[in-house]
Amino acid sequence: MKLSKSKVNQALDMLAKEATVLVPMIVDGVSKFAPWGTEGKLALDIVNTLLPPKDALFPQTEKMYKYKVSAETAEVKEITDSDKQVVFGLRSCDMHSIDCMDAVFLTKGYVDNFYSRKRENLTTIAINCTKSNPTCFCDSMGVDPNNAASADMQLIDIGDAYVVEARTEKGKAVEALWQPLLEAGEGTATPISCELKLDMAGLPAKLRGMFESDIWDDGYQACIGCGTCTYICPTCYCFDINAENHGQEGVQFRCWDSCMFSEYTRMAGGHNPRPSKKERLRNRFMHKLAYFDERYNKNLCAGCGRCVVNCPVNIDITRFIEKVKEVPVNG
Amino acid sequence: MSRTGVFICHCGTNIAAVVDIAKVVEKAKSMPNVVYVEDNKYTCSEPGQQAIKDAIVKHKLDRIVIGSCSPRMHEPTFRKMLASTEINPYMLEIANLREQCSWVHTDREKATDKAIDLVRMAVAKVAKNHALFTSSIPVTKRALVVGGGIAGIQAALDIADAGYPVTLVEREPSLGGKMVMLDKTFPTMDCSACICTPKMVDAGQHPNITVMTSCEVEKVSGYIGNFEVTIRQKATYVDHSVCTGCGICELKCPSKVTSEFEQGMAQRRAIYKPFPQAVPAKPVIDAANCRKLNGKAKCGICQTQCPQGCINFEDEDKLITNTYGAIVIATGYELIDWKSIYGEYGGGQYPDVINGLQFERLVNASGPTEGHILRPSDGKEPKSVVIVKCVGSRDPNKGKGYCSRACCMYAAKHAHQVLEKIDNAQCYVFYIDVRTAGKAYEEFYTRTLEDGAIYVRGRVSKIYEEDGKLICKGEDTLSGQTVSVAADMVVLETAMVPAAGVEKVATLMTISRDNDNWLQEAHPKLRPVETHTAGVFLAGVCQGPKDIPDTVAQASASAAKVCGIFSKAELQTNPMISKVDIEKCSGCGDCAGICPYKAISMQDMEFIEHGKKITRRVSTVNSGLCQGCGACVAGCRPGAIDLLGFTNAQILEEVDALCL
Amino acid sequence: MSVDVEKKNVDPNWEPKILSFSCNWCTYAGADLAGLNRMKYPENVRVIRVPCSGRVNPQFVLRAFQKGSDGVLVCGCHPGDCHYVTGNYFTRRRFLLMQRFLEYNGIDPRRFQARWISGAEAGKFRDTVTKVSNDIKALGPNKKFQESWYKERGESNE
Amino acid sequence: MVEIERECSCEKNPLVPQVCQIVEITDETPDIKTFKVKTMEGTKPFAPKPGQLGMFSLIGIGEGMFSITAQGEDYLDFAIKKIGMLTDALHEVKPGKQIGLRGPYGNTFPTEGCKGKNMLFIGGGIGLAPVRSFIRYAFENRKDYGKIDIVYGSRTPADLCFKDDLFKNWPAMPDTEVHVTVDKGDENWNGHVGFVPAFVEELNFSPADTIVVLCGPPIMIKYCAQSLKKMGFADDQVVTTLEMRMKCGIGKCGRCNIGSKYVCLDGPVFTMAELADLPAEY
Amino acid sequence: MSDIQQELRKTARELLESGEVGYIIGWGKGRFANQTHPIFVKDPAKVDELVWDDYCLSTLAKYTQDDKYPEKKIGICVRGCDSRAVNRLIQDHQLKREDVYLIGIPCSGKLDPETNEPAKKCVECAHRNPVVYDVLLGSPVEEVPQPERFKEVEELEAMTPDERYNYWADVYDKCIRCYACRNVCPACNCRECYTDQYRVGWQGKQNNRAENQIFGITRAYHVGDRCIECGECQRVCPMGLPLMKLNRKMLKDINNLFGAYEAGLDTETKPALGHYETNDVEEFM
Repeated sequence: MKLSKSKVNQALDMLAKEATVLVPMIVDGVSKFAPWGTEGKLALDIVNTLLPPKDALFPQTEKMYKYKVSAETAEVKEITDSDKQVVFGLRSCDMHSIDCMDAVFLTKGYVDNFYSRKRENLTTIAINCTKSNPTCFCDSMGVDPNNAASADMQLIDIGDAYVVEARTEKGKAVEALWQPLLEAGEGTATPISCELKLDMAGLPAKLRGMFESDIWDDGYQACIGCGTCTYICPTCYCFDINAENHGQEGVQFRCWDSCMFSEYTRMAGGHNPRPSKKERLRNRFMHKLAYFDERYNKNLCAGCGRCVVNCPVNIDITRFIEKVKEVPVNG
Repeated sequence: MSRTGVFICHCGTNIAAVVDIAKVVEKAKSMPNVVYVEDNKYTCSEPGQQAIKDAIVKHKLDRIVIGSCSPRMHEPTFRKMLASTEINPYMLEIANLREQCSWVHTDREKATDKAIDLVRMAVAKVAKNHALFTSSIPVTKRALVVGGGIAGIQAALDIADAGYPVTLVEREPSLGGKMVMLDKTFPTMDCSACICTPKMVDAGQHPNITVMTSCEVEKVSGYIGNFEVTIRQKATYVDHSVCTGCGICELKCPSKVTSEFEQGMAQRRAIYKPFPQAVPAKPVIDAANCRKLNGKAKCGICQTQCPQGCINFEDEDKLITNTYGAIVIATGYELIDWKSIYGEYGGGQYPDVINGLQFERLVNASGPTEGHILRPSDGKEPKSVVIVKCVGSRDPNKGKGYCSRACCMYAAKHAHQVLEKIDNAQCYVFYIDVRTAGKAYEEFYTRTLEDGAIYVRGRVSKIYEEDGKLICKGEDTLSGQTVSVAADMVVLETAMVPAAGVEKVATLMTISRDNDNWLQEAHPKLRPVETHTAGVFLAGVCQGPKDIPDTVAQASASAAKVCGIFSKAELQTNPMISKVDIEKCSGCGDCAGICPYKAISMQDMEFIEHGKKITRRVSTVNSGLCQGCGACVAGCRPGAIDLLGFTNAQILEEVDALCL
Repeated sequence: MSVDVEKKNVDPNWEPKILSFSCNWCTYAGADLAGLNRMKYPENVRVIRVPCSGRVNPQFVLRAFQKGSDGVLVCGCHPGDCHYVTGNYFTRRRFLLMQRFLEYNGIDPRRFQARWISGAEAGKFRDTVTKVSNDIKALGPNKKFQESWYKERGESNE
Repeated sequence: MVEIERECSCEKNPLVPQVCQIVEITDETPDIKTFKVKTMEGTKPFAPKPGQLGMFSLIGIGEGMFSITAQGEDYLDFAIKKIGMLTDALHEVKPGKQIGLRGPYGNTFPTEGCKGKNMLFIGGGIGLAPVRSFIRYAFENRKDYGKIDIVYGSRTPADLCFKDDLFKNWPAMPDTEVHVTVDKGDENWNGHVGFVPAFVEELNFSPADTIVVLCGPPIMIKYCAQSLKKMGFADDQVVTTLEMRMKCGIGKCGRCNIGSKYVCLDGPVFTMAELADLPAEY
Repeated sequence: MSDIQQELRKTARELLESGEVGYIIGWGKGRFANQTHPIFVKDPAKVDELVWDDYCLSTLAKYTQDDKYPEKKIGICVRGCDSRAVNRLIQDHQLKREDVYLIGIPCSGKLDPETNEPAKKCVECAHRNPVVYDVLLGSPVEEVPQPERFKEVEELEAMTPDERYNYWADVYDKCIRCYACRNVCPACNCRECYTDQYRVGWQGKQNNRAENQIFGITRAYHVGDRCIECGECQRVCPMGLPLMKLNRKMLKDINNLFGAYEAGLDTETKPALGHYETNDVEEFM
């Protein structure tokens, strides 16, 4: 079935009746996934937004539980509200980020209830890419720009309309909702691939052995230790837990944290296992390209290029990958 | 997680009358970390304090909040009480429920809410208090007394008699101040010179007292126990160590100058002793009027005449610096310049309208008229004398608002002297009230009435000259008629005002002044001779108008305070001072630039960072010099330096607690 | 700087919460003296005692607005009269800048005041407090800078 | 040679604490206290295995991950040393205080893997707390294990914790020897004086068929490992626990990673062999 | 442009070979033509990585803070803004003049890599020639006066408090608290920032409007009297927040209240909040 582009607004309005619909928009000059209806320009044409859709599932500040304390007693009340959400206009790299976060928050011994509640209430509608930015390298990282396999529904851009491919119950439900708008018709999009090609073969294993290599001794100095790369990266999921205290009551919340901050691993008493920028940058690249792969056998880098574009001193993971390639194997 | 005890005071009815104590107690029970709340009729009383001590033991408390009067009043009291328990005296916060709540509000419900807020703020702050400990600093057992009047002399004598060295600094060439100018003193009418000059001589000769006349305090730094004071010895052009005080130079000196001591009613020479019984009894040269020194002529007669050769025209000011443990300020007073204010009394154009001190000189045996009351205009004996009281005092719009306390009595004394010295004289005293609040004062006043002084209840509205007589028009409010008296002479009992130049002394000693420029005592009732600067005390009229008995009492009181400090080998410093966390300090030096006491210095220290030995510049605080103002703490961006007792965390807690 | 238009719909029995930092040697003493003389002023001001007005970090003022107070008053000794000699010279500079900076960020100038009140000026303390309370009562509750916890008084906050 | 089981279970939301109560506080040493914790209903909050951790939360102040040193029918024991903001506040708390508790977290000591082996427990200072959970388990199933040696050292006699276990209960156990040393003795201390690593070498244990459980400050672990190597112990015979900054406790927040391992999930118990091939970043 | 680049490489090679300098901080190329970022050249053979082109935007002085106790001098390329940053660090006692060798390069302004128009911070730059250097490559360029230094600030001041509040509220809503503005700023040189001190509790870690406002205003107040107007905070901000409008407001007030002031031109002029005059403006009577 087919959804013509002229009817997209209507389709979004229908969706917006029962759920908040997050669409790529340019709001105040910043491209992000904003609820449909905020004034700003719908931006389905840009490749990917500055701020990824990860805060739909993993908000920058998430309240976990409220508490009341007295000299003796204590009371805790979990915050469980989470409403239905739809993310429309996902790219494959953003869908890859959701896959990675699913692996982290839903598997390995514990399920993070805050995340799982939001995940069940989320419907993902992906759109394939028709062009790529010079900094996109998702296909080198195992992500197919033309098709987000794990999305609930995949829209394929065939010029004036989208071919609707519902894959899961949620996708089918949306398709049913859109029934009046859909027309018959098929079509395929010309597959595209990224200009920037990286050879990732065997890299995770090689990198795991390179902890002591001198590749790390250069290239870290320019980093200013800010959180930009980690906060706009779709797959970064590190968080800190803290309390907002008001006398005898308050809220325990978790919020994004960045391994690039200097006090991220500083322990009470001052000992810091990663004291300088060299160790922190090494840890970030190793986590993206090696550690995560060892644990969840998936690349933690979706190849979206956001960090390459937005790093104020362009610390560039793609040029690092090329440098790793040049290192002789036993290096 | 600490265990805080809250004690709310009724203060009799001062707090309880307006604030609903029960509600405050109820609300306090639910405040964070509070495990015990009690209210008490008089917390500062002995049983009140004992109740707190018992509660500390019974409920294993480790922090105390007291809702009572202002901390400025009883914080020291409650800290002393805690010193005798196992809680550190600084684990205490006081909520000001009286001066800033019950006394200033009327709406019971709102005042109670405010009281609850104030207690909540104190509970929040005390949670972050730390135990603080005083450290000790050495004491220089030498006192400085500024001002050589009776107050300064008495204080110096008492301290010296206690065995401590004293430096007595006097601006004028001789000790004595205003008292030595007087003739008789009330109420005993004993001659002022007879009781003042012996004390001046004692001071002059006391082995422990160094008298420094014609000197002024130039610079003061340091703190209690270690004041660094620089004194400027003004050039006197006479070498007092050689001079025998023979007086030949005074006779021979050609230039005549009006004598300040004689209140302008007599002359003195350029080289002079202010008055015969001066201590030190040696002359000084008044450079402004000495023909040689002010360049008008080549004179120098005194130098040639002086048998000892002590005149030296090249003398210059000398600066002498010394350390002192305590300072007593006794800069005294002067009379208000009535001429520029009260045009209605002739504004100074009638020579026979004089002020109290001028009358004292007239009636004084060593005065310009050897004790005979003669009119300054024509030297005749005045038959009718009018005395006008409260000239400049109790007159907020033209003069001063306050009452100068002593003038009622010395006005009666003047009337008594007029009636006694001038046979069948007439003496009228215009008064608003007669305040005789002293021992044997009332009897003295009734005796003056019996002598025949006529007291007229009313202010003199105008004085003008009419055919040789000074007509004083006024109103007798008791009879309601206007009154006019023709007088030969009028004595105005003018208001006392602080001595000129007291601002400089106050700023040097960093003590503040009240609205009328009198020096500000720490507490009008409880600490009248202390100031807010530890180690600086006040004596006499510089603290406010008073008569000689009160002045001498204050002088001895301040001497006792000084001896209190000197009796201890070391002094305990204020523990609420700044402290640097050298881990957070980046050595930028902003705090050192801000500190008014130069208590912060930047020093290089050795550190191990990432296994490498480095030296890094950090800020260090000298616990003796730091007075705990906290200006550096607000200037330190990362909060590396913090003020114990008022740390950033404590104040943030207070702000948060207030806004809940 | 233009001034906020008065909010008409301020409900009459709303009581503003005003925080005042008072220096221990002058203004706090003046406030005590006002108490000694039984002067009367509105109940809205809560005083935090600090050793010197120089101790007041402008960040405390920001904190007060963030945590829900409707007005802030910083008081100290008259310049030249400071018990710690130069404390209030720094206070003056800091709050000359912070006052303008708060206005620049949208706080109505009347919500933040600084005053020099000496230990003897009990009357001036009462008048300042009365004027600030009335000004802010007219301005209505402050919503700017406030953490949402205080906007909705706790229950639902974003 | 020993595979460490990795399984954790927690039905409720693992990040939200359950309100429990500190029922009893015993002073072990001047800076170590043992907190006995029960649920509000007086039952055991959860059933941890030896070596597992619990996230102890002083609600409103902060949370910290502490090892569960002992457990009984209806209680859990936490031995906590006073070293930071949270522990300072904890040491001022009085019995009856309600706190938040969540867990159990982390893996366990290889209780199954060590069955039939001789056990050498080495503890230093507060390091005895995690080891004690395994020691108590071993004594409850005494027959499953061979000879048990316990070596424990602390700075001064006053700093020896669990004194009644060390000098009364454990020596009385069959085929068990307890060796206690202090860095610096005092007048009424007649036991051994010296550092733990040297003491272990002195006692000269045979590596045959023995598993070593070693916990203590990092320098003690480093030198003990060297002594054990000298005495012929293989790396995978020595098991230790690691001390890292932990926030979530369930292997999600990324805070406690050493290489790809999360100390709170894959640890805190590691064999020396595993530690060797982890990046030297702890 | 290229002859300065040659001279820069020549000077760099001489300095490295003579051993006078441990390493040189300059600019090097990224993957794309418009990507230039700071590089650290230690090996004389690699001096050709140093470039001088239209996209050398980052200031380099703050990197000295990562190597505070160098064995040898550190070579730094300094334009106008970098040299003021060096003065800033020296005056804050975070850097010793003798620890750095300054290669002065007059700069006529750089291009914004995304729009290829002159970068905002260069258009507003009042000191294109380095104010302090050991060697100067090329001849000084002519300075461009900046009469409208505070125009943007005045536009905001003309609004009513509510309008201004809403303007800044939108700005702070966008902030994601990545702290890039703090980490790049030469005036932000504390060892441990107040935001990292949870024990004291100045700043929460939450990302909501109130916390962002506190951070924004506190940082502007902290650096206000020492800001050298290099514009880096605004450039590095991923959300494009107008941070210079905050700093310039502080500088405007300092100019009006305490006399004309530009930070970092020398190491003597004291920052406004570090000292006082007894006859300062009196508004609190």
